[in-house]
Amino acid sequence: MDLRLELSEQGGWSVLLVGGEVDVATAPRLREQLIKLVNDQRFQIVVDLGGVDFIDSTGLGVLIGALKRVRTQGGELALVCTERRILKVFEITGLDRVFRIGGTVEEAMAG
Amino acid sequence: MDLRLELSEQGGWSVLLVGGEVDVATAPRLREQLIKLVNDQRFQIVVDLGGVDFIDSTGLGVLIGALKRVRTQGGELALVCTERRILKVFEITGLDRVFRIGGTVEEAMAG
Amino acid sequence: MVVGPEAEVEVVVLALPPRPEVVSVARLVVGALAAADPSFDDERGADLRLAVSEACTNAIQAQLGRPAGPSHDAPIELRFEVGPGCIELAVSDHGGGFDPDRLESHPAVTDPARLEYEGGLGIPLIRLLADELEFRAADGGTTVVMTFGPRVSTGRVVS
Amino acid sequence: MVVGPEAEVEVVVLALPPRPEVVSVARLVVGALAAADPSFDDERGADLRLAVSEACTNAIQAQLGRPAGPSHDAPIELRFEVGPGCIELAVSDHGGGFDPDRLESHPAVTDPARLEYEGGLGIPLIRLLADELEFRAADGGTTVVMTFGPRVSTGRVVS
Ligand SMILES: Nc1ncnc2c1ncn2[C@@H]1O[C@H](COP(=O)(O)OP(=O)(O)O)[C@@H](O)[C@H]1O
Ligand SMILES: Nc1ncnc2c1ncn2[C@@H]1O[C@H](COP(=O)(O)OP(=O)(O)O)[C@@H](O)[C@H]1O
Repeated sequence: MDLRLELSEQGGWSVLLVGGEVDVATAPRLREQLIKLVNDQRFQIVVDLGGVDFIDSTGLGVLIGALKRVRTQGGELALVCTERRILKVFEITGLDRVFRIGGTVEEAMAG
Repeated sequence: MDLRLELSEQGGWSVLLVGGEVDVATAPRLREQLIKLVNDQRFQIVVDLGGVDFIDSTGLGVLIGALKRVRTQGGELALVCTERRILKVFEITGLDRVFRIGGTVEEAMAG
Repeated sequence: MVVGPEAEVEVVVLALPPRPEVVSVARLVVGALAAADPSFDDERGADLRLAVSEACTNAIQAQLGRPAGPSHDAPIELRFEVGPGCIELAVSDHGGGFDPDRLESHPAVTDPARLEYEGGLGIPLIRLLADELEFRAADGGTTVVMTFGPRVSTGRVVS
Repeated sequence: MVVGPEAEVEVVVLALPPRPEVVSVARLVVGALAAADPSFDDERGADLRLAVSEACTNAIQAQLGRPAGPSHDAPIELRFEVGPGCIELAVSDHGGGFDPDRLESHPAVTDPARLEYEGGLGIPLIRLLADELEFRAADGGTTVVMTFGPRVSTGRVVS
């Protein structure tokens, strides 16, 4: 379905802008992209959820897996999220205490 | 469902701005509003379809009925429509030759 | 959707109560199915939404015109067969049936006398939008079967 | 919708092929049904879309995990009962069933060891979002029945 991924570099971080819906149909593409970054030795990653209209547990699982991979390498995976509906999913699962979540890419990188 | 109606006056014409979807569920509200105008002796009507995302034959039927009513009174009912997808429905039914269709309210009134 | 590597024809079935308010749900579903097949562009998706809207409206109106009872209240059923580059759509009702070859004929739209009739545009629109159209008498009602390829031949108009 | 003057409870049924790509169609339908009932606000509509997404994902994954054959390919069925101020949603699969009381328990999300598990968040989310939840073993599979009122009690979090 509808998932958009846009990769850029900013201050030594890889910034992955995600748009559309992250569910069981689209999460594999997100997972692949994040695994590719780690394989390319990119361990400082911002996932910008700015364009995401919907995320469910399959999408959360992909982010958890990616966090695990970069942390193993001493890196970090931070999120950008401002949309209340998406933030709510992180809050009710408690994952807002696991991921660093900023309102902008700069905030996310600053930690 | 989702139908928005906004009535205003412009140069002696009643301008009805329509938004949302015009189908069997919502057309009755549009019909009522148009009948009310005629009952109020408003025989110069512009129906601005600017906010319409969808219209089907039920919606077209309501417009045909209203055209009939104002013409009977020597009045006119003109349409504003620029959205290609909505125009297409008028074109394939031949109703683009029955209704005066302008790109703006001014064009529709000017005839 | 439904047009993955392993996909042949996928079937989606939707049963709706015979109420005007649910026709928009039928449009949403057919719109999503068309959008998921890259061979259907936005315009063709709009054709499908219009055709399903017309067929459901007729089905619902036929049932609501019947006396209270099962054939008034029974769900109308939509069956979508989605294959690569083709969507077949069947709408079934319990509205008592009709003879599609004996529809009232109306004056041409440009004839002022046509303004007497608010109705009668639904089936002509379906005929125009679908590549194939069949009405099957079935079970105290009608099944309208419409087939859509990616593009309607251009230049057709309702006659 | 469905909450007209004469409306009691309306039933909408949707049968989908067990493919990840159709979960979005299920979300669309439940979103439209919720949006049509004024007692459900946007946020509650989002809850419903999330819950249906989780339930369909589980149903589809259970079936796709089975060997080729009817229980692999059979449609999953969604049944929406929409009444004033209440939506009951049942998702049925042929995925072989499971015991919801014996799910693997994971460390708390804040425990670094939790990062070993990408899964296990779906059912906790459904529990949180639905006002009532029941798993019924049925017919070589599972029917998950979720009931939603207009608002979930606030302040709940997945434990
Ligand atoms: N599914 C149906 N069951 C019974 N009668 C139908 C059905 N579909 C169409 N009809 C009949 O055919 C007529 C023409 O249909 P249509 O062209 O869609 O125009 P309209 O519905 O506006 O009258 C209807 O008025 C109705 O009498
Ligand atoms: N409908 C179902 N049929 C069979 N097993 C199921 C079903 N729903 C859930 N399960 C089982 O319960 C487990 C936990 O489900 P869930 O909390 O949604 O997390 P996840 O699906 O990510 O593992 C699943 O891994 C699966 O083994």
